[in-house]
Amino acid sequence: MGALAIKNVTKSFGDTHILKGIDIHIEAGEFLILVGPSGCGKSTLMNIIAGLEAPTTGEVHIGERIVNNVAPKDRDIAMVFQSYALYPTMNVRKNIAFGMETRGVPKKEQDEIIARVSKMLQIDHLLDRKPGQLSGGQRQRVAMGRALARDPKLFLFDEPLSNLDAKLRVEMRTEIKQLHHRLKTTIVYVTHDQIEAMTLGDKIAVMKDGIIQQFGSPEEIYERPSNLFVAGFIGSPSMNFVECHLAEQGGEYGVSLQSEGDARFVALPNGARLADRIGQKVILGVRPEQIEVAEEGEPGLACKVHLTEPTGPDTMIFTQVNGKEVVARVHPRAARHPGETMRLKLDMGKVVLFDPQTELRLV
Amino acid sequence: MDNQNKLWRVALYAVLVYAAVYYLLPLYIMATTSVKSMDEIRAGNLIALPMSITFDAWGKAWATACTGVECGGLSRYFWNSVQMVIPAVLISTTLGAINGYVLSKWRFRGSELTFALILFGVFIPFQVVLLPMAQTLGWFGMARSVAGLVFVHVVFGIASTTLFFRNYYVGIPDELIKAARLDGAGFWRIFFKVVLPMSTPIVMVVLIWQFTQIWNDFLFGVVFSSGDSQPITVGLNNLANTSTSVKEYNVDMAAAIIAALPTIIVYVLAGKYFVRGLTAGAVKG
Amino acid sequence: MQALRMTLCAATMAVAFAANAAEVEVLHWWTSGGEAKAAAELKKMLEAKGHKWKDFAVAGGAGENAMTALKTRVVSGNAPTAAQIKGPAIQEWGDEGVLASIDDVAKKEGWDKLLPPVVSNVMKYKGSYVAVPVNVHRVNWLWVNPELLKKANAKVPTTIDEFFATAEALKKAGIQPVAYGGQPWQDATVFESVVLGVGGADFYKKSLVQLDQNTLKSATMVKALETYKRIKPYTDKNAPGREWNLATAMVINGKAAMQFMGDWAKGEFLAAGKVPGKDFLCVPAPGTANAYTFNIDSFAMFKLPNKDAEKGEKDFASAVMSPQFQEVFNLNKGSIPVRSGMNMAKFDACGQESAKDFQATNKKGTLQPSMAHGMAVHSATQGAIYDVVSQFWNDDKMTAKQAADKLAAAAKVQ
Amino acid sequence: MTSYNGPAQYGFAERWLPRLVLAPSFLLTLVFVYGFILWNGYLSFTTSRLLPNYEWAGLAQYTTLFANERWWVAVKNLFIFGSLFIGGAMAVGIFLAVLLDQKVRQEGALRTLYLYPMALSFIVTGTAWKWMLNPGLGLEKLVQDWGFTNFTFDWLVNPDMSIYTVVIAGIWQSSGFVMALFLAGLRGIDDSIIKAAQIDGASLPRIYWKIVLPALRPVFFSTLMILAHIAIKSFDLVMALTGGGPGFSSDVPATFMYSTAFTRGQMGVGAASAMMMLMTVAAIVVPYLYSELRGSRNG
Repeated sequence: MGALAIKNVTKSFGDTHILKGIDIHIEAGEFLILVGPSGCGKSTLMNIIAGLEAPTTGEVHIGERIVNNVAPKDRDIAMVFQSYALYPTMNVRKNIAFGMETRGVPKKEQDEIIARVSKMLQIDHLLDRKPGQLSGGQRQRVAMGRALARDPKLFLFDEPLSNLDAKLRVEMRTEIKQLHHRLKTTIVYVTHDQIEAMTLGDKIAVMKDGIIQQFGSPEEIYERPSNLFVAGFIGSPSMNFVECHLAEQGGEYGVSLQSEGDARFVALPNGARLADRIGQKVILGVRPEQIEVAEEGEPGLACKVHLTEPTGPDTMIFTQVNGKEVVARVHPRAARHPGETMRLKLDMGKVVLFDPQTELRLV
Repeated sequence: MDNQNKLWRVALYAVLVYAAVYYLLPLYIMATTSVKSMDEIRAGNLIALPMSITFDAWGKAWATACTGVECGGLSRYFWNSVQMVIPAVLISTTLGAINGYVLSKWRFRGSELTFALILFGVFIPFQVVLLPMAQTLGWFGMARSVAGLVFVHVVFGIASTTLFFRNYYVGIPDELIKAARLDGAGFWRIFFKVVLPMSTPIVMVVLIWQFTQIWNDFLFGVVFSSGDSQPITVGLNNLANTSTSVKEYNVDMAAAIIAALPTIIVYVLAGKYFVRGLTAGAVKG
Repeated sequence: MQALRMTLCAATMAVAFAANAAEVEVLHWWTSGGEAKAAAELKKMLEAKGHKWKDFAVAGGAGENAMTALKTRVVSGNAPTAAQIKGPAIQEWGDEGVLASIDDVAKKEGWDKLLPPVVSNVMKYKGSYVAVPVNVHRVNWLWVNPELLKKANAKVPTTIDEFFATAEALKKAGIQPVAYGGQPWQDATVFESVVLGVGGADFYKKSLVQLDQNTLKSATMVKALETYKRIKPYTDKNAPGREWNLATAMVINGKAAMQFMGDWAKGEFLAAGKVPGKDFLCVPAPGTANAYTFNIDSFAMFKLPNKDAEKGEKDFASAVMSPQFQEVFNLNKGSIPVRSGMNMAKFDACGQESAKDFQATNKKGTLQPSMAHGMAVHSATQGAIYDVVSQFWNDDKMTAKQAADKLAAAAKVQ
Repeated sequence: MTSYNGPAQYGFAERWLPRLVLAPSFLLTLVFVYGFILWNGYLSFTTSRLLPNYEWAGLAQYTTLFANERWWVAVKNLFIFGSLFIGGAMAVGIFLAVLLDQKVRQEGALRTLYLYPMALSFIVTGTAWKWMLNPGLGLEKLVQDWGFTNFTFDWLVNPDMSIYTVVIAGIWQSSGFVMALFLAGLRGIDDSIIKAAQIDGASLPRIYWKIVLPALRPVFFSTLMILAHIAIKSFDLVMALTGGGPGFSSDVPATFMYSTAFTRGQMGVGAASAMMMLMTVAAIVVPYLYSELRGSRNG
């Protein structure tokens, strides 16, 4: 059974087109991430799902129903806002109870739900405080508690972690994931942070300019990005893009790479599929961890190290290939110092190629 | 450094106190004159302290001075003003709050234009509306009644109250309203349960503002009221103004202070809320 | 909203109720001191006749606020029974078609015989009485502090020349000769007394009443303006904006010797415990002993919705004209009764002289309406003349000739 | 369908309630502000004198108005008064706000003192002001009594200067309010900005002038609008203080309109002058409203 379906939704203000035909479908219990840079339309889409804004055209289905003409309160959804949107004049208990009061939930039931939710989120000692007296993380929990008390068919999270500091953000991320596992609810989660997207989502919709660039599982999106934008947006550090020409050498199809002082031809597995593009320019996308240190005797490209960035478990090596800066993620012990040379090889089974004109992935 | 700092503080306080004197001087003159005797006023320096203090003028201004064929002092007018000010302030503030709420949180197509149109009303010179208003009140049968006066003050108070509230409510995050809507609350429930409890600072500002405006109004008061419903400014004017008879300045001044007392008290007691309310966002945009 | 609707409802009821009661609502600006007491007499008399007096007092700016209030009330269809309107303004209101005739009262009581034609003409609109006069103020008085004059060895002036001689003598003796209040209406008050003194009653009539262009631009008018301006050096520089009664207080307290002002100034002297003829003198303004500029307060009657109210209106008119009221009121206000044949025994010397001169000048034809007090010309013209006179007084660069031309231009303002 | 930038609304209540709730105020404004402006505009083309009439007079009233010297004095005075009053009240208000922002003891009391003139009508304080400014009674006499016999302060009675006394009294009344507005603004400014500038070695006046006050631009503009509308509407200030005098040297359009329309029986001219005033107001306010409108569309 589909939990949420969005069919050809558009949104425009006069000549400004915010959303240009969005199609999304997720199943019950799935965790959908809407990710993209600011201004991509993800928050508008979220508001349309919530019913806080109306789509210009298209349909929104929640469960079995078309909800275009259903008020937010009747859509059986709950939402956690970036600013938490806690009612400043009410204490935590009242904040959580407000929606239940509005819906006429009996007092006794309210108390039970508040007790259960606050215990789950470890905010039971804060129930009599006002939002102003809470820390950012506590407010975040209260906002979630308010949503949980609703027990809705669909949870909406609008950048819920972006106002927290880095450490708290990681903690809360884990908690949200655990909560999802435990409650098996359907969640739509908006973020501009691709790490959150990768760690939390069952399905990710990468958006830009009001269009879904790619919709799929985190693995699909990471490994087979559909275009240059998605490839560059997902992953940290970003994917390296190297311009090169497709060529044939000794019956193998591949590209030639030049570093400062070295050059070699590398073959592409399944390169034969690109036979009709021989001689044309392509963009080679390779993630930093797909660049490895060549073992003794293995073929490798001798690259000059410009800069190193140790992160602890790995060290980032900055070098240059085909005139472009390239980052490689290597084991700290394998790293050389700036000015020295390292022999690097690409994991050609995982690299992706893009058409420079259409920016779409070739294979 | 320390000495220089001290000097700077002394200069600072000197300027502040000097300014305070400038602001207080008219009130000082009014207060001292009101407790002088007429002989002393005729003879002496206006700025000088009174040689002997008498409160006769106060009693006269309140209870026995003539303001027409009646000689009952200002007391009657005072209560007229109270009767007029309270409903006028409450109604205009309520309307302003609701308008501000709609114009900031429930925008619809044309709501911005509506706001601009209402706002322009702040700037209309009131002399322009006297006659058409009189005619309209006549049609409604509200001419020369307290209700008519209340109505006029409400109509021409809406613009500023709406502006105050709207600018304050713009500062309330829209997400709060969204959250409340998702919680199932409707237009009124959001207003009363979420927005209004957050409005204390601006409500104070608007109440104080409207109270002073309406209490001090003379033009509407003199034109839209008649004998037994005239507000205190008209009473004061009648008491202090005379074309061809003897002036009693001490009584005039006592009457002026009596007329001003409620607003002064409001400012002294609630002035900090006024500044606090302005701080809380009334001055934005 | 609910509250508003309720007050609305209550208001309609209140108005409906008020209309059933026979009440007399009178707009006036006698709100304080002796004036208020005088007005209270009227109230008493009407209540004795079984009417309810509804006070509609609006003070300030010589009736400016009252006129505003009156206009809005007439526009709103709620005219008062009567309003304090005087002079040509009565004709203006008559033109608007809102005044009511009280001819039957006037005929019954024989007003035509009781009032001099100069007065009754003003009270009539198209031949019908629409207003009732209350009193007569004489405007062309000069108030004198005799003690100061004695100190300076100067005599009480009767002509313009004597006036300046006296002023000069006072100045030499270190005494401020003239107490002056620099407000437009006071400027005009002094100015018209000077015009009367310089040009005489006929000239006054031609220039300031009939607004004859040639007369206004004539050499006599230039001379009158020059004479007026000659007074300025004998005033103090604090004069602008000063209330008339503060100027009077200067004469009372011996800070200045003389003041041009109407007979209401007497009230100030009396209030300060001064005795006329001894502590202060009232003499006609220099050169005007044989003329009289009058300022008559009157009530114009408005058209009313029902018979009850009309009855009240007529009783009101009758009461105002009654000898009893005329005496009490004018004793309180410092003016004299407008009705002829009154016993003046209770009045003081100034009042008695005023009454005598009123009758005498009436016979001579030198009884003239005061321009400065809205008895002679329309309010718009009057305002324009005020502007010129005040500007001339205050602007030392303007010549008398220029001022005369401006006066002529102002006279065209309708 | 063009969409508006507002929340989606569902059902009769959400869709119509906001409009319905706003409707009374909107209608009142439409009738009692715009209707009356139109009425007044019509009146300015009629022969109305003592009371309104509806006999067409074309532009005659405007011709009369423009030929009237007093009107031009009033217009000139409005410009003098407007610029000095706005500038003065702004300067005094900002100055006091900055001083009060220096962690002053008794700040609350001082603030109330500076603010209280706002609470008083000039109907109430007019006489006291007249006395203070009167050379023979007030300041001049006081200072001369102290022995400075050469001291003169006769602006109230000097036709060339009288409008400036109105400015002084106007500043007295409004500067406290400006102070409150700016103090509110100053309190909203992040302390760390000032600290950062102090570390950079900037002097306190320089910090305020270069950093803090520019940050208060929005306050500046709303204060400007408030003061401008006080200036244009100023009526009882002038009435109580100078009555437009000496002569008509301190007349302003509001007093001019009042006296022509109500005292002198030239209602048509009064209406014409009111229309001129309204156009002035519109010329100032409409651009402001326009920017306000655009601003809130983005907000």
